[in-house]
Amino acid sequence: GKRTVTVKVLYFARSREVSGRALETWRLEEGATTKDLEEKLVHKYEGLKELTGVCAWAVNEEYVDDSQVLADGDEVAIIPPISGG
Amino acid sequence: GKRTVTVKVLYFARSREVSGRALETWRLEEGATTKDLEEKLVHKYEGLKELTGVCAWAVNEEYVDDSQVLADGDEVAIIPPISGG
Amino acid sequence: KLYSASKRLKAEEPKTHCALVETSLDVAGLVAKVASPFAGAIVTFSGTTRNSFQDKIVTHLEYSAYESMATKELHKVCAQTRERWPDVLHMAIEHKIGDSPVQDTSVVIAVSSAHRAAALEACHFAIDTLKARVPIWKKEAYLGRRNEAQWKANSEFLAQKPLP
Amino acid sequence: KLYSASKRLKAEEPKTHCALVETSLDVAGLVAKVASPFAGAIVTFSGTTRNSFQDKIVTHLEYSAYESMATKELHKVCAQTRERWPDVLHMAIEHKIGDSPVQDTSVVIAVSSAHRAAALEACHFAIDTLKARVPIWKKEAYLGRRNEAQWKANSEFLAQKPLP
Repeated sequence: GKRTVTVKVLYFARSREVSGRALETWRLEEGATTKDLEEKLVHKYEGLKELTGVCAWAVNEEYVDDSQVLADGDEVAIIPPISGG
Repeated sequence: GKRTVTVKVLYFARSREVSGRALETWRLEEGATTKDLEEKLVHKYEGLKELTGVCAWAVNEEYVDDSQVLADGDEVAIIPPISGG
Repeated sequence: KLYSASKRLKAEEPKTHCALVETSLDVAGLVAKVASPFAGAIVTFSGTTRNSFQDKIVTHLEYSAYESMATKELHKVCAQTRERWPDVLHMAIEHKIGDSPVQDTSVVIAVSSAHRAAALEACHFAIDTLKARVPIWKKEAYLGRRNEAQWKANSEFLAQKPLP
Repeated sequence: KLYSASKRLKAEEPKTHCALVETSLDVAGLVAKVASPFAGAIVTFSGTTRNSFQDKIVTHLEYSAYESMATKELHKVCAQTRERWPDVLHMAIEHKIGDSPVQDTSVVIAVSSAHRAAALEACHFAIDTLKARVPIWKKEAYLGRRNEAQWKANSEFLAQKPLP
């Protein structure tokens, strides 16, 4: 079978409300990007659709763009529009 | 004789050090300007020469230019370069 | 006997303090953190909770954060600021997490420098940059409209996604 | 039951506080004076005494003023600032008179506004304008050079004499 990677996905603010959880483990095909993960998330949590295109992504506490390839053990966070300050 | 006006002259900072006083009454010819007063002051207190051209003038607590005609009872202040803040 | 400053006064190491806190923020405390005998200017920015948004009466804000990353990003804000204003001496930023009622302070930035231009400009840049990239969220709650509480979004973030 | 902000929240009258004081300045006190449920931003500028000038070690500054005029001019600084930034809500300025040792605060300006740009820019303008026109003087005293104490001069004043 295809190789897989396991990542920890963190939900905050609006994405936490929609998903109903703070944290979830996802198994993805090797080579999967944040973009691929987003598709899966939206499929599972339809409400996340509203964040498509407006949210940012962080991997291991650093911003990445949505073509970032995810590695086994990564901590991936969906970052809805921020509003600190 | 010519008419005169009497003004109160205030000295601050460097001009107070040079004149050795905070306050002085001067009698001037009617029509005298701050420029005319400056000439008299420099004549009396030679050390004030260093402030010529760099000081400003205030009459009754408002900045004026040096062609301001002084009126009887005016409070005139020589304002050496300021350094607040 | 004369005293030469260049021989006797060693420059201070720049200090940076960044924290997320659940208690009330203290402007004077942050000013104290950036004060220095080498500083001629200290500038602070405080963000405070306003009582209204458009036609609604605000009761409070609820702040939450991706805490570990937000703390790192606050340090990046300071690093980016220092890159542009090398004359900045000390910097301190604290952001509140949790509830912030009207008139409460949700963020304080304090910056010191020898001469004032650096501290003034750096403080302005720091709050703009914080708003663009530090992963903190606020939900605004309105009087009599409990179900309409709203996630806010900073225009600085929407205008350009943060870079690594 | 809905609550409409436009009906229930009366805007506050802008407040201006200006004073010369002989005691220590208190940033937190000035922040409190400009705080408001209508404000989203409070910016402060503090001028503090540096420990050196060129190659000399500074022990303290001695501030004096044309007090009655200086107080009026502080109010003019606020009026000019408000003219350029009508969105400024409250303003407070205090300047110390007397001795100011190293690291002491000689001036504090605090400005509040609904949105941050006005307070940030207004605070910057206010200190620049204060330095250009408020009749306050400082004499700088140096360690081991008692006879060399020096009257300072703000470049903002020298560049252009104040207008009425």
